[in-house]
Amino acid sequence: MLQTAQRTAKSKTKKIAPPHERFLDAFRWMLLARTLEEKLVSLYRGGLITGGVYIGKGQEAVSVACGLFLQKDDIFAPLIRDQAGRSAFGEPLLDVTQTYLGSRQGPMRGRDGNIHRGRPQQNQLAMVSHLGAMISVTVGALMAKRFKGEKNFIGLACIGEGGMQTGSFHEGMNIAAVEQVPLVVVATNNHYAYSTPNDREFACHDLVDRAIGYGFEGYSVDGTDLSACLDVIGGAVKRARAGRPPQLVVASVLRLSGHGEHDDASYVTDDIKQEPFARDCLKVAEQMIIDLNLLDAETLAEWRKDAAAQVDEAIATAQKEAPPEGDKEDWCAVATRELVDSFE
Amino acid sequence: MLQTAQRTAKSKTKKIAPPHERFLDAFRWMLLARTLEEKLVSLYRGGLITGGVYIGKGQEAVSVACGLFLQKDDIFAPLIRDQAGRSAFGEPLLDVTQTYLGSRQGPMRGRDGNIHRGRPQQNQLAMVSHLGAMISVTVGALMAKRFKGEKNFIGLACIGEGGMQTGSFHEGMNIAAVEQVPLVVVATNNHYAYSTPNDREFACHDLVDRAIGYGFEGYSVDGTDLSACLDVIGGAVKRARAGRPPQLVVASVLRLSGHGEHDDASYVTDDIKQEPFARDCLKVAEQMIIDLNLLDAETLAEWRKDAAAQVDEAIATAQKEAPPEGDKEDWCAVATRELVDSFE
Amino acid sequence: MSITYLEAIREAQAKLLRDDERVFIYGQDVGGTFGGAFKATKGLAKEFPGRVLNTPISEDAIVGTAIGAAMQGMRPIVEMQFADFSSIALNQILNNAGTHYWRTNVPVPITVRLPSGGTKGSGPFHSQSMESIYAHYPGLIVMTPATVEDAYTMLIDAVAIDDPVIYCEHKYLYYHLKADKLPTEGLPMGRARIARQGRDLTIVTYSAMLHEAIAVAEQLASEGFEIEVVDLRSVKPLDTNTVLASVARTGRLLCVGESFPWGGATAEVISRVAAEGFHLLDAAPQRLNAKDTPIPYHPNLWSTHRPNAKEIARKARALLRE
Amino acid sequence: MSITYLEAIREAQAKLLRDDERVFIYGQDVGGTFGGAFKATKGLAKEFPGRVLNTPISEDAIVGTAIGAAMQGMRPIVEMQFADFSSIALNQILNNAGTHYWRTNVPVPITVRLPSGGTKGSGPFHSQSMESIYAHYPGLIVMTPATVEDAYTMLIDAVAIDDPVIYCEHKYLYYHLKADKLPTEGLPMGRARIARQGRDLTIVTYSAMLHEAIAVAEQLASEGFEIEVVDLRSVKPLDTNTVLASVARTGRLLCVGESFPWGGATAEVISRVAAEGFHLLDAAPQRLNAKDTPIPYHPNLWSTHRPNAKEIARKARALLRE
Ligand SMILES: Cc1ncc(C[n+]2csc(CCOP(=O)(O)OP(=O)(O)O)c2C)c(N)n1
Ligand SMILES: Cc1ncc(C[n+]2csc(CCOP(=O)(O)OP(=O)(O)O)c2C)c(N)n1
Ligand SMILES: [Mg+2]
Ligand SMILES: [Mg+2]
Repeated sequence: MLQTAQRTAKSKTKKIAPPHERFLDAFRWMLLARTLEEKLVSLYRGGLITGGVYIGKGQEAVSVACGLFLQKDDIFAPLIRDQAGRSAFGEPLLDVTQTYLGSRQGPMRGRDGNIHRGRPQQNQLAMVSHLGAMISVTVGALMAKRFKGEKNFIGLACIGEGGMQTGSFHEGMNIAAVEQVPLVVVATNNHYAYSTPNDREFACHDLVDRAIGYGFEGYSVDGTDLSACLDVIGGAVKRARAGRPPQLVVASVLRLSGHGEHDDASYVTDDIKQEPFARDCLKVAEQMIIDLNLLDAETLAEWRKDAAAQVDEAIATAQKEAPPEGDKEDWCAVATRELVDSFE
Repeated sequence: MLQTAQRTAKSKTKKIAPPHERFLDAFRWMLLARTLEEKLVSLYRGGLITGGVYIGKGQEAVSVACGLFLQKDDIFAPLIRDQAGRSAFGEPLLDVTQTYLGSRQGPMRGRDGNIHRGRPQQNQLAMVSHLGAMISVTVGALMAKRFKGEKNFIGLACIGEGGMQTGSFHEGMNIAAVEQVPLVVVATNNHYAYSTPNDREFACHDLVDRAIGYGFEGYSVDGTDLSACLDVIGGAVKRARAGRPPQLVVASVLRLSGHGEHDDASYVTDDIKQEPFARDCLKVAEQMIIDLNLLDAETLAEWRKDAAAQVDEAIATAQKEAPPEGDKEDWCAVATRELVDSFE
Repeated sequence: MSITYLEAIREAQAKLLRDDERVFIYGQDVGGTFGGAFKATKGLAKEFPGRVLNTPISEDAIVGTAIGAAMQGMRPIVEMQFADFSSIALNQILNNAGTHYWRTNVPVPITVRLPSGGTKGSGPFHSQSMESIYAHYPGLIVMTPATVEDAYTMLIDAVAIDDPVIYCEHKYLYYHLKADKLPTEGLPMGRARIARQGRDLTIVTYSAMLHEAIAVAEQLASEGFEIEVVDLRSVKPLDTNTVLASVARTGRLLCVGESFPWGGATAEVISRVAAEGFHLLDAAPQRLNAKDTPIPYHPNLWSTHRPNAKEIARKARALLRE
Repeated sequence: MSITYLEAIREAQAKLLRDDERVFIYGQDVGGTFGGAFKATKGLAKEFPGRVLNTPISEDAIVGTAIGAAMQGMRPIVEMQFADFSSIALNQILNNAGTHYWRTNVPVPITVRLPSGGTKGSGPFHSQSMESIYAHYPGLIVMTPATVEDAYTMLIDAVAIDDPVIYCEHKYLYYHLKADKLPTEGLPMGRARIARQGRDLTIVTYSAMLHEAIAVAEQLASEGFEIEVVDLRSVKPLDTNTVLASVARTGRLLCVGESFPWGGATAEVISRVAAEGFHLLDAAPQRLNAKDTPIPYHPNLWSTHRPNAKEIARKARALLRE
């Protein structure tokens, strides 16, 4: 049986852990994600996106750290607030805009939308909506790599504190530990599951205390502190890669948007908005950059402009692409063509 | 949020915690359960029971403690190894024999069999096979009592270490804590789920460490030590009744039978049979009674005879009763007769 | 004054909470100031303190809890956030709620509300119609109201009866459908309704497809055909007699449903009519369902995936020509 | 030498493990010295170390893990201990495995073995036939082998194809059914088989009910009737052409299945024949399923609950008289 460790990483760093390049790199992905999502929101408001828009505002520091340490052959299972991590892992912006705008050329070809996208061939899993379900899928992908004799890979799966209450999450965590796969699970407690506050979600003192019960190593982190996120999540990735037991990181933030853009989040209390975890991680990181003089104002403005330009281009491209059409669609849900059950 | 406590109750007591009457009372139920189950096994071997026979050999001390402290208005959700607890809670022996022998007069009327019996009207829930599913059902029953303004009730649900790995168990535990119902969950780690040993079931160091992650108070107990079981489970019941958070007790034993009587358990290793938790709790308790001179040999013999007589009578009665018959059966799965969907 | 399908569901729940202290509502986001992903419980938590409760994301435990409470005399209403998520609760629904009365003689009066069916842009996991899965298993009543009035009275019926009820409410109808006022009484439970009279063809349908069928019937009326439309109201029990009586009048049957094509409600209707009303049929009975793929996100695909008025009309015309 | 249905399943898995290193077996108690609740994997863990793995009691995660492994190029075979417990894995099967190819173009070649169907004394939770639930949803292949030969070749087929396969093996056939030897080749996938030729009535069935149907056919042969029996082999895809061709010969259809009566495979067959072969029918097509209650424990009840030879014969005679 395994030894388990459980420590709380120190957060609220006043300094940035080196290397500074890593911090800046991460910041730039966060900026890109924020810029993209703000643009998606305005498209949605303008009626140009059908269905929902779900953004990761306030969670970019956690998310970018999830994507940043992964290598091409690692498995990434992002969820709905992981634009920063997806981008850092290598998802092209065009995948996002094509999917949101329903282009036939996107990875989902109009068959699925918004955050339900992925490129499993490139190790970026396409989430199903049912929360918790992707943990065991990630475990299976890692087992396959082990079966095939690959080395040095890990998997990272994201979850919200709400999703941690699903049975599927529990079974996935436990089976990961039984199989001793190199898995990092990053749980973001953004204090709400849709409209439901923590006190109707769980009743333990600290969600990181679940780690020991699975035989995971558990760590907490202030999700508004980019440097801490890079440290703690980066450390978990490193330990998983080094063959330690599966790792759980629990990050604390506040969701700085509605659940989706249809939701005005009027149920979020004023009190909670005053909590330290309610800070905007992007602003905090930017302030740190300014305070430590890591970038000059022009470069920052340049990065912003560049992000906007990339986003605009991805949107413009996707908008030019043709939508799918019902009568031209290949209505076949199985890969084995001769086994299609044709009837009405 | 809740405070959680986690202690390991001292086991291997050389003395019996008072009152002795309680110990003897419990022992007598254990004896009855063992006698009954041995008889069921021989009926099964003789081809007189259809389907399976599942016994609680080696788990009677834990089980009896589950039933013994409950009052009539408490909710009891036993599982497959809980004959002792069921009897102590008030299940008539005839319910058991009628169900195993398929009498039309039993509580299940031949519709369900063996350990899938219960009397929900009398607060003894009838388990479904799907492990973990009865935890949340117990929570709901307790919520109903609270809604109705009842006082002083608790619920006790049993689970095996195998069932603890189900998603249903997780959701049930968590919702119990969120609802703060007076629930005691007694988990018996008998070191196997069917043929699967612990190391393919979970990878945490100690299952009681799951308590803190749910906001339960957690305790461990040596399940071969009746006195310890009465103490620890009795204590948990008392705390739940006093309004403390939900309670988890994890007992350690070895299953001293096959999974069911069709199973020769040849996969159980010789090594594990040498472990302290492999002791037969009934023998240990009897030795304690002899050592402490709590009963004389005649009384013990008398008790045995009485148990055998009760069992024989319950079997004889059930055997005389008519079985159900297909063409006389009321094939109607809904209570609202006018809504039966009749067709073929 | 006018009231929507969604408001009718809210009003029914308000009435139930008001009239029956055994009722409580349990589900994700139903409580607080929020009142549910679709606002079907808006305001109820405030009006009925402690009886409209938010839950963790734990569909299995939500239904399990409701089952336990129902055994102890309560009348819980469970809201699934989307029907699609009831897949997580399926075991509790089928194997626990569905078997309990048969096994123990103790009924389990829970009502599980499933916001069902497709809407634009909802995709594979927020669009499903699961009535056929629940109806396949014994022990459950499966309601599929298609009108504002039925949404109201059938929900009240659902809570009144002793059996577990799967109440499939269609999301597409939530805002689209309006009535002038709420009825005081509905049709008897388990009874289908002739939604429109005709003599040339019977279209049997339920839920949102009723309105497509009626639109087609009106369109075809201008072509000289009188189409009778039967609204099943509940797919289990399924009112075979009303269907057979209609087919006896028209001699032709088209059955339309929004769920997947293999098995399910339309197959069940056709099988019953074929077995018991074969001699009534003047032409081969036909059905129309969604396509046999997941439900697509893109509106262009979705509108082709689900049966639509154009397709129904095409099928109907072909049948009328036979 | 003779080989049982169960041994055929074991042999197919041994062959798969031997021939294809992408194959592994995952499920409760399949490994160790034990080899599964029914011994379908007996000895395989020893013969193929590290490739036949016991799992926790976590059906959702078992299937989720298999899905992830399949996406990465493996060919996992999952054993459910009983079909009934697949209710816990249903979400992963329907919503994850079933939608993945359509959504992403990446296939999920998992095979889920479901020990299915009733046996004496097994009761409501160890007797279910769930093929109709899986077949209702898109994206899955649902196999229901009824013979030793099919049990063998279809399991090999199941692992070979790129789609998720629900392989329903019938527990009643495990020991009862024997063949002389294993075939080297089977019928093409998705093709039904004329199990017995006849000209007076077609009985369409699958899995264990095939043998009841054949017994009835033989019995009725002595009364002068020639009954054709069609073994569907897979209920999805469902080989409508073979069924229609048989009905064209006989003019009469009886469809027999062991699962619950509402919806499901028998309704699907009848609906297809009614829609596409209406003019071929000389009498109303009929079906026979289990009763609409949970599956009872007591043998006296169970033998009435499931369709049996006596009932099939009664239905068949009535149809022949029409
Ligand atoms: C099993 C399941 N039930 C319900 C939902 C509907 N749903 C979508 S997101 C959400 C809230 C998720 O909360 P959390 O996991 O904390 O993630 P967050 O949205 O806060 O990032 C809910 C209830 C779902 N996706 N899956
Ligand atoms: C969800 C589910 N999956 C599989 C089974 C089949 N099954 C019945 S008992 C059992 C082993 C149970 O082990 P444990 O919970 O440790 O209880 P024990 O038998 O050891 O008392 C299994 C796998 C089941 N009952 N429920
Ligand atoms: Mg959250
Ligand atoms: Mg065990």
